[in-house]
Amino acid sequence: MDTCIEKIKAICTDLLANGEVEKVIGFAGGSIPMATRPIAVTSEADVEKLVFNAFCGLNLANYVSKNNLPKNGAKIAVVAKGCDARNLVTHMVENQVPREKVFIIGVPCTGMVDKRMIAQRFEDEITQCTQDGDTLTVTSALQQEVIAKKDVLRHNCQYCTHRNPPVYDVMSGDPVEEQILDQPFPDVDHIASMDPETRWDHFAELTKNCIRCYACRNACPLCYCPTCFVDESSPQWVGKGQDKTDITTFHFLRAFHCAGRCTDCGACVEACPMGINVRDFTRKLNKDALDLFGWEAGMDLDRRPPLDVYSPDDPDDFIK
Amino acid sequence: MENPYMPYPVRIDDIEVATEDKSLKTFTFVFLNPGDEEKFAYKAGQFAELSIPGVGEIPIGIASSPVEKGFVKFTVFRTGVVTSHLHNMKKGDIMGIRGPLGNWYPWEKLENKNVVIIGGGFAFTTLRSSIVYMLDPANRSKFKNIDVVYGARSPGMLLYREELFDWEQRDDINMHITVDGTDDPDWKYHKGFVPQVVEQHAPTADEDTYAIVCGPPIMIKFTQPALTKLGYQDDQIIMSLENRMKCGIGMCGRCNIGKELVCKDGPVFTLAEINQTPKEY
Amino acid sequence: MNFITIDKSNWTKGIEKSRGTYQIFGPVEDENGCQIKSLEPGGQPKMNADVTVMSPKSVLFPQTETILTADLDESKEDHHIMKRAEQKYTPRAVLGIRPYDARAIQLVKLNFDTKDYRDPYWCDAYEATTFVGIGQNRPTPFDFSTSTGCGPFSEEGLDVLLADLDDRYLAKVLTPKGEAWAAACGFDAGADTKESQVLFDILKKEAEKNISTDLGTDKLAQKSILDLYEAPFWDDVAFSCINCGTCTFVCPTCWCFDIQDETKHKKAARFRNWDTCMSPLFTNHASGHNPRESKVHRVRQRFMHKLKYFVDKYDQGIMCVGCGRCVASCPVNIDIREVCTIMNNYEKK
Amino acid sequence: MMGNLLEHMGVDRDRLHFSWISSAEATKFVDVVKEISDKVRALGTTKKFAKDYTK
Repeated sequence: MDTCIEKIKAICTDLLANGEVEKVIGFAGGSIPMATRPIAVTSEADVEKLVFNAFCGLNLANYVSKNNLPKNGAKIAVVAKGCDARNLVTHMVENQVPREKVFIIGVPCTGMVDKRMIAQRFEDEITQCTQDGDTLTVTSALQQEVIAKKDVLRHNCQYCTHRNPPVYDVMSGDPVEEQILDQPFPDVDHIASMDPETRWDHFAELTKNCIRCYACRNACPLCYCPTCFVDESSPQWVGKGQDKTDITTFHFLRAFHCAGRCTDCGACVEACPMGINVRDFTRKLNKDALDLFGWEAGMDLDRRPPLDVYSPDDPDDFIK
Repeated sequence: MENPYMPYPVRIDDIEVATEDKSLKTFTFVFLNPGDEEKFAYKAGQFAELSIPGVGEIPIGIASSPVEKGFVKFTVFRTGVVTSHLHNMKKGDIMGIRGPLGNWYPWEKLENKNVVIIGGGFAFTTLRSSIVYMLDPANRSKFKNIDVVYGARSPGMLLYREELFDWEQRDDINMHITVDGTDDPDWKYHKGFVPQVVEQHAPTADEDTYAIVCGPPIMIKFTQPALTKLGYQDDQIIMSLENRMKCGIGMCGRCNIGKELVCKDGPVFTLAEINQTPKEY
Repeated sequence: MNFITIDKSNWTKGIEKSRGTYQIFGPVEDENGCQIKSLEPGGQPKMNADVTVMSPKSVLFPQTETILTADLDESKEDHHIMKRAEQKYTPRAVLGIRPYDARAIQLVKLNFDTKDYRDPYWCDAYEATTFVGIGQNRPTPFDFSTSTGCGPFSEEGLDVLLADLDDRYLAKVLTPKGEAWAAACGFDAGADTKESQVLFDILKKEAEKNISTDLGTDKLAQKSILDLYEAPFWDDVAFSCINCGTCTFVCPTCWCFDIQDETKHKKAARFRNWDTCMSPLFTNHASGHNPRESKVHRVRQRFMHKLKYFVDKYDQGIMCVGCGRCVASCPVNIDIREVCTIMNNYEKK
Repeated sequence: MMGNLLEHMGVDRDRLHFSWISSAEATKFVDVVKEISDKVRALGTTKKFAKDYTK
């Protein structure tokens, strides 16, 4: 993965030089330790700004929508991990973006790291972080640690089974080996094993610090509705204050709107300033999509999503 | 200092459908507490928040005039949640009014001047307030010539029709009423858009003439060049702006154009002032 | 002005004693980082806490606050007449806040306490509150408060400034409110004024050395609003923005709010919530027209407000105290330090 | 899936009901509504997803 960046830069330079793409959406280095910043590169000179490392945790499919496609014949290129590519496919399956407008630069991904997990190992604020292959060297005023990337992988990356983009125009490296998991959803199973009251309390505790900044929604490539249900005033579906019922309603409905569409890319959790694992909601839906329909989102341009089509053998035991 | 979020309780005293398509209604309110009317002392050009408990508030220009006592009047276009609710309310219902808010047309500066009032559609409310104020016997002598250009889509969409036709009969005000179009063979007034009527009939500018403009963005856009052609300087063109507002007292932060808050520093600005700010309205 | 020595072994006892008079707020740590919270008896502020994710502005300006209520039951005498919601404004003390957060409250005061209007909710809470800050011997890497008119030992807006001297606090009591708080805690061991001030000066100098960011803001005031507004850099600044409200919600100086009504059965409540200029809804007209319809408009509004409109309007510097919270929390790493530098150095061609 | 998620969040499954009723099946509609209201009434008041205005 770490040699990918040179290949990515070479691909981008070519694409921009021959005019095949109008811009490349990728990651640039951040202004603080462990940060990256989505960037649109439009000139060959700016290609040097691109980086790819263990901190590219947002989903760049979020920067491609039907409103920002080039008007002429040109395309947009996107540097895409497995999950970014799956969300681009989801955009295409949902008729948001035509396949021919997007050039997918696939990146075989070995996972992104959880910054909070790293920060927790430190007494004070981190001042520097460098990555060398699978090892991170993290420094603060009081301590320095060398950390293996695999020990601080984000939860969604630990349980990722599609590290290689299923659809791409060019790959920037050799595919990595996909993980085979005995238990793909242990977190969901754990919550399911609780009694109903404990489950309710779990979700109440989970969302208690929510400030309704909507970073989870806005970081999500699935949330492209022109007016979100929380912003609708007529009818007003949900109150706008900090009442816990309104907060729960927001999280429940936001998650449900992602049913059968979520790729578990983790951008929502990455974006949350309050460290809320909102994936506790969406993971349940992902598990059901897999168990009930054998479906994983964004894998195939030609298959319709299960909640999009009726099939006589759809499970229907819930209808009474 | 009083709680600026606290509305004065009022009773709806009268509701009048103002236009033929019923999208506008004029509400007359009476203060429940007699002392509140005095506290609500306002000048033509100001606005207030109409406040319906449990529904919300909307900023609306005051259509009654400071010289009219015993009531306040607002003409409201049905568009959002609060205005729709208000349109369904009935005489006798209790609600609130918070204000008066914002600045007003610069009446001190306009003394001994010619005043040209230009309005379009349902943005005629504070202009009505201004005309009634200027025509009041106690005030008429403070102003020189008064011209009014007012246009609407059709005759039935003109606000305050009876008053308009009364003013038309007077010799101390020059009315130029216009409609975009009409089938009425008896229509005695102008046909055509406001900017054209301004260009043809409004007085040319001299240093003693000021124009007050209030209307939809498209009308404002085309009226400006017409006025410029007639010789008006940017500081002789006075405009009233609208933006989304909540508090009305300059605190909630959303209605700014540059560093000016439309609710508190405005809504009345000269074109010269607006030219110094980002046009975020 | 006087100095008091507080032995740390007496600290907890003093705080508990002050509960007779004060409701206590302070930083506490949970799995999501540090937050300023109301502390129940026995709960102690974590005085050496990391910078809190959210600022203490919520003590005076809760994210959701009921302002007015009304009864809609027409059989009642006063139906549909709004009344001020009942709140308690008994004394409260906020302990362990950072000096820049106290300056932030002074900047927010410019908005809520004006010559024309006084926001009674904010002002009443402000008057009831005593601010006990703690000097930062070791400012965080994100701290650029020395560039924003304060610093790690700034006194502005504080009633008491504490210096952490390992086994004890040296307290500089700055106001009568601060004196009352110290008395309520029973902290009365006076310290030599001259010596103490020297010590404070040394600590301040040492702490300020640790702040490496020197942000230029000197040229913002002389630029024209329209030049900055029309500058070509905004598209690049805004590209990565996802228009969440994080930066504005974590900001100690962002004061914008929304007013909403709700009803249940025959009761109506009007309350206000924090709002954010990042949301398209913030300026959307009922007609559907939106003067700030694109994210570039909204990102520009945020920075223009903080770094230009505020500067021009109040002549108190920028509307930023250099806490670095927005820098640390922004999901896409938009950095106000960079934007400020771009604006400060911008020359129209 | 919605039902499953609600149940996963700790909401009682008996409070959520799905039926397929044609606009012509008035009797079925009445029966179903009656059945659900009886069932929910038996479960008692819930505090989940219910706003508390007493504060």
